[in-house]
Amino acid sequence: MVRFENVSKTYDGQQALSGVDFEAGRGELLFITGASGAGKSTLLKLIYRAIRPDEGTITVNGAAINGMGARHVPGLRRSIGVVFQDFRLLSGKTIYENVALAMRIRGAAERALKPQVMETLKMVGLRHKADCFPDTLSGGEQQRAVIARAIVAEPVLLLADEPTGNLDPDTSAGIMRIFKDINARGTTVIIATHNRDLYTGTGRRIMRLASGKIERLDVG
Amino acid sequence: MVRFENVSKTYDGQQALSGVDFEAGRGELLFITGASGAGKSTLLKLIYRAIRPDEGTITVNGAAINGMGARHVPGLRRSIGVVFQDFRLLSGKTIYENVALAMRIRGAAERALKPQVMETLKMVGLRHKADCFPDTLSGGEQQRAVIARAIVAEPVLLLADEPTGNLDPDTSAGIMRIFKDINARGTTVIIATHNRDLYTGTGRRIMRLASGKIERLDVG
Amino acid sequence: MSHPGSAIAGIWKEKWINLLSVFSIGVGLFILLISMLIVYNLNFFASKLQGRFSMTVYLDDGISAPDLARMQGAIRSNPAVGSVSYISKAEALAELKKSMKDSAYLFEGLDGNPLPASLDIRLKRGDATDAMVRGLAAQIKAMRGAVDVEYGAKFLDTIESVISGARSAGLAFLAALLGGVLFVCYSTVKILFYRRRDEVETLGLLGATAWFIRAPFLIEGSVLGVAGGLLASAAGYAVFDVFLAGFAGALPVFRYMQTPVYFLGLLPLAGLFIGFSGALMALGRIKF
Amino acid sequence: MSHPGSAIAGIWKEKWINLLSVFSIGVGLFILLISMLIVYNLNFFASKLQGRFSMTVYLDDGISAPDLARMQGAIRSNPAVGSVSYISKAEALAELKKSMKDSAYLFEGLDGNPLPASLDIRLKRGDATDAMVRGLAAQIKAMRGAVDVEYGAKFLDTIESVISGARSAGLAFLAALLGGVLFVCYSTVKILFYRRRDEVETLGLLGATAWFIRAPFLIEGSVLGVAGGLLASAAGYAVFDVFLAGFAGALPVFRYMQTPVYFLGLLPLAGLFIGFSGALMALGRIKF
Ligand SMILES: Nc1ncnc2c1ncn2[C@@H]1O[C@H](COP(=O)(O)OP(=O)(O)OP(=O)(O)O)[C@@H](O)[C@H]1O
Ligand SMILES: Nc1ncnc2c1ncn2[C@@H]1O[C@H](COP(=O)(O)OP(=O)(O)OP(=O)(O)O)[C@@H](O)[C@H]1O
Ligand SMILES: [Mg+2]
Ligand SMILES: [Mg+2]
Repeated sequence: MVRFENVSKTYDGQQALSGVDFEAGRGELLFITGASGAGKSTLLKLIYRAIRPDEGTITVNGAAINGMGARHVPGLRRSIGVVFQDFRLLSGKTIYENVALAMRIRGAAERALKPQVMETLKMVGLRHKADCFPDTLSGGEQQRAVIARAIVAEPVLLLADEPTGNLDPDTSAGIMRIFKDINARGTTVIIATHNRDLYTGTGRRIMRLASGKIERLDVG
Repeated sequence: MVRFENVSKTYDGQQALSGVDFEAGRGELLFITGASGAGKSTLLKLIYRAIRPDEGTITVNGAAINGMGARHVPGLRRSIGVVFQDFRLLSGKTIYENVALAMRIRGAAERALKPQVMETLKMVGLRHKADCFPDTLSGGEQQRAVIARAIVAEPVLLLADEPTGNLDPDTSAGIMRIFKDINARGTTVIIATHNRDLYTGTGRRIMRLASGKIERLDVG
Repeated sequence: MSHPGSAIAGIWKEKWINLLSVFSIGVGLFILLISMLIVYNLNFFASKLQGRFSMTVYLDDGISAPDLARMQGAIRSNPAVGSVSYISKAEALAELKKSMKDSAYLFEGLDGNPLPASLDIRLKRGDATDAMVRGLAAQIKAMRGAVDVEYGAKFLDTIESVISGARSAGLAFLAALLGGVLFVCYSTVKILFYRRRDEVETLGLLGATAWFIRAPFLIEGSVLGVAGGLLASAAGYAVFDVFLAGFAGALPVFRYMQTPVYFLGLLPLAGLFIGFSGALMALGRIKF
Repeated sequence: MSHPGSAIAGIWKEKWINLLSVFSIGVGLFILLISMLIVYNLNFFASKLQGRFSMTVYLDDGISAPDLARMQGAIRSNPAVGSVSYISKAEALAELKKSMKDSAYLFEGLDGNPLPASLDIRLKRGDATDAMVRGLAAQIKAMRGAVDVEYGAKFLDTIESVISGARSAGLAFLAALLGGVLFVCYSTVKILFYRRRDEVETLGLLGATAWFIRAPFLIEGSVLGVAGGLLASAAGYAVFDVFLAGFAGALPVFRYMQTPVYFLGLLPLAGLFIGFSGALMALGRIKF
């Protein structure tokens, strides 16, 4: 589903990734871990083409996205659901509207959309917050809203960047169960996290980054 | 240092805290934990008077802050260092400037300020990022910048809201060591967190919130 | 397409700052309206003064009919000339007597008619330059039968030139003002949308196409622009109807003032244009 | 106090949007400058016309010296009157002959002097209303020795009233424009600072006092305002120096145009005022 071949990325002078090679197969659930500043977010951003690599080839869902024309980028991104580390909720819209947006962008009809949005909000425990604005939510509630927005449209690829950083252990476990369900239904899932509870005992691959390089591949 | 007597807070219709009574003694290191949306951030915000209680009395450092005039609020806040859950770094200033700001606000002379800011940045491992702007930092780096800003001016009270949500276990442990050092030098520290690693085995008090009430007091 | 209700909700959520930009656009358009009104009236007065300025040719008592006809033909063919009329000696004396009104009896002792016949030339105000008028005067003076040529008092010339200059200056000013107001309105929308570039970026990262991203901003910009235009119209109506009607008696110039009400209808349209294109420009190219 | 360098750094970090607001303020002030220039010149022309409008009293040949003195006294004491001068019969005839220039020989056969002596009254343009002039005329006509009173041709009256009206309208327009430009500039600063209310809130939560929070915004606002003023000055200078000098020959009105250069010096000051007070108002009361 996702393949990196010798990918490097430097932000004006700051090396963030160097010579990264890996592949996440279709339907895989892959964890990425590593110290703060190791390059986890950079790796995920390269996949949804928020940034472009200096070197190397990135293939997503069979398409090389390096040379992809701007015209095709929205389509690529619509096939991916992203839990942003910095949330990126639109402050002018309610939680319902924020989540519905992901479906509107994918062209969902207004009628079809409501039950699916409410169902997803229920899954993350935010049904009662549907009509609230993001700035009236607690940190963990905002994070769950971002998760709802990422999964509502059933993307073929789900990227989650530190999805439980603001969640208590019980809620985190609940979110992890959701991710596993989604994965079981065929979605490839890549989770960048420092939360050991998420991956220990899962039997899934864990890719450990250190200073922009793949240090180790474990199994949780 | 901090005393809550029967404190309640409702955000238009949404009960966030109800009848909270507790005291954190001078020099104590207190943990607050509880599920997402339990009211941890609300409790901390009441202490630095970002919000006001609907009921009850809050005493900080000997002063009742309910009826405190607006004239005295900046002084109260200058005696407190806060690690905000949502960071609140100023995007137009470098990391150095963001941290230095906390000292400038406290009237520190320009000359005295630089060594102390650099020393604090070094403590949190961000010395090399001093001249970067917040939006070029990784999530964990931003979080450490917020921690540096909160501790640089050696406040008498330190409030940390989910300070390790974006940090890997090793870095978290490092930050926790810093908090303990500061606490050992006399600063009262209150940490709201869901990260069990922070408090297990510390022998400190842990206040567990559930739906805006104190559910249990444990010792870690 | 993002549903239009959410654009309205967005406007409402930030109503104060949006209201401020509506007012800003409204003030700009209102200034434009008032300026247009002033220039329009300047033009109106200028056209009223058209042909008021004249040249008089005093004729020799003994001028022959062919000489007179030739002279009249030469004058008529000059492009600066509007019309020519012949004033006989008798008409001139009658005119003088009339202009002295009650004192006309003073002329009763007069032996014969000392006044000459003349040709009264009305000049085309817009086209007649100083040089042309002087050239025409010299040409006529050289013809047989012309005793003297007298043209516009210096004072009238000055007034005329001031009004004509003010008219050009007014039009230039209006053009500059139009540019200025458009720029300020654009800049208001741009600054208003600038703080929402995060939103634009997020929508892009979520897979929205450029037009999906633009749509709510274009709707918002258009709504703000039309609202600004309506505001300016309302203010303009108040000025036209209440102020001008009420004060027309007090200040004589307002009695002559023309108030073309269709200007008011144009303002919301101008607002729509400004809001829509301002929003489009403010967003610029959306990068992926 | 937050150090001023950081305000400058803040301006630089967001240079494009700040440049836009500088331009916006500059355009506003430039429009104001041009309008002031127009109204200033209107006033200048109007004052040049001062006293141009006159009233003539034709006197009886047999008027007695005391009657004449009484009449002159009465006229002088009228507030609408600027000056009065006596024109004798001989002077009147000389004037008439002079106005007929080369045709003066026509009057040679004249037996005696048919023209009356007169009093030439210059009216104070600004103060003389239609009603006052008519009242004065009636009053003089009733006095012994006055044969007739003649005053301003309707046409001149109209021009005069147009200019005087345009002058009042110009001043009113200028006042409205000043208000409008101030509002638009304030609104630009307000919208510019609006997206930084998070910053204001954060500074407050960190324990900054109200003035500590305001300081960098006030500096920033002042810098933007002064920059806008300088921009308007530069544009104004270009218009004064290049445009007016270059085109003065082409359009006659520009020859009479007054260009008070000190206006230019005032613009950066006006910008400073706008930027500083705009920033102060834009921030409003800082809540704790
Ligand atoms: N836009 C940018 N400009 C410059 N440097 C950047 C930028 N984004 C990230 N970096 C740097 O690149 C490195 C890797 O950043 P990245 O965000 O990928 O780390 P991360 O592994 O996600 O860390 P964390 O766990 O703290 O979120 C960091 O040192 C960071 O400072
Ligand atoms: N400004 C607000 N307006 C309305 N409701 C609010 C506001 N802030 C918080 N709340 C609500 O109050 C409750 C408590 O919020 P609080 O931020 O204190 O939770 P928390 O314990 O910090 O949670 P988390 O661990 O997710 O950060 C939540 O249900 C939240 O939605
Ligand atoms: Mg990251
Ligand atoms: Mg919280």
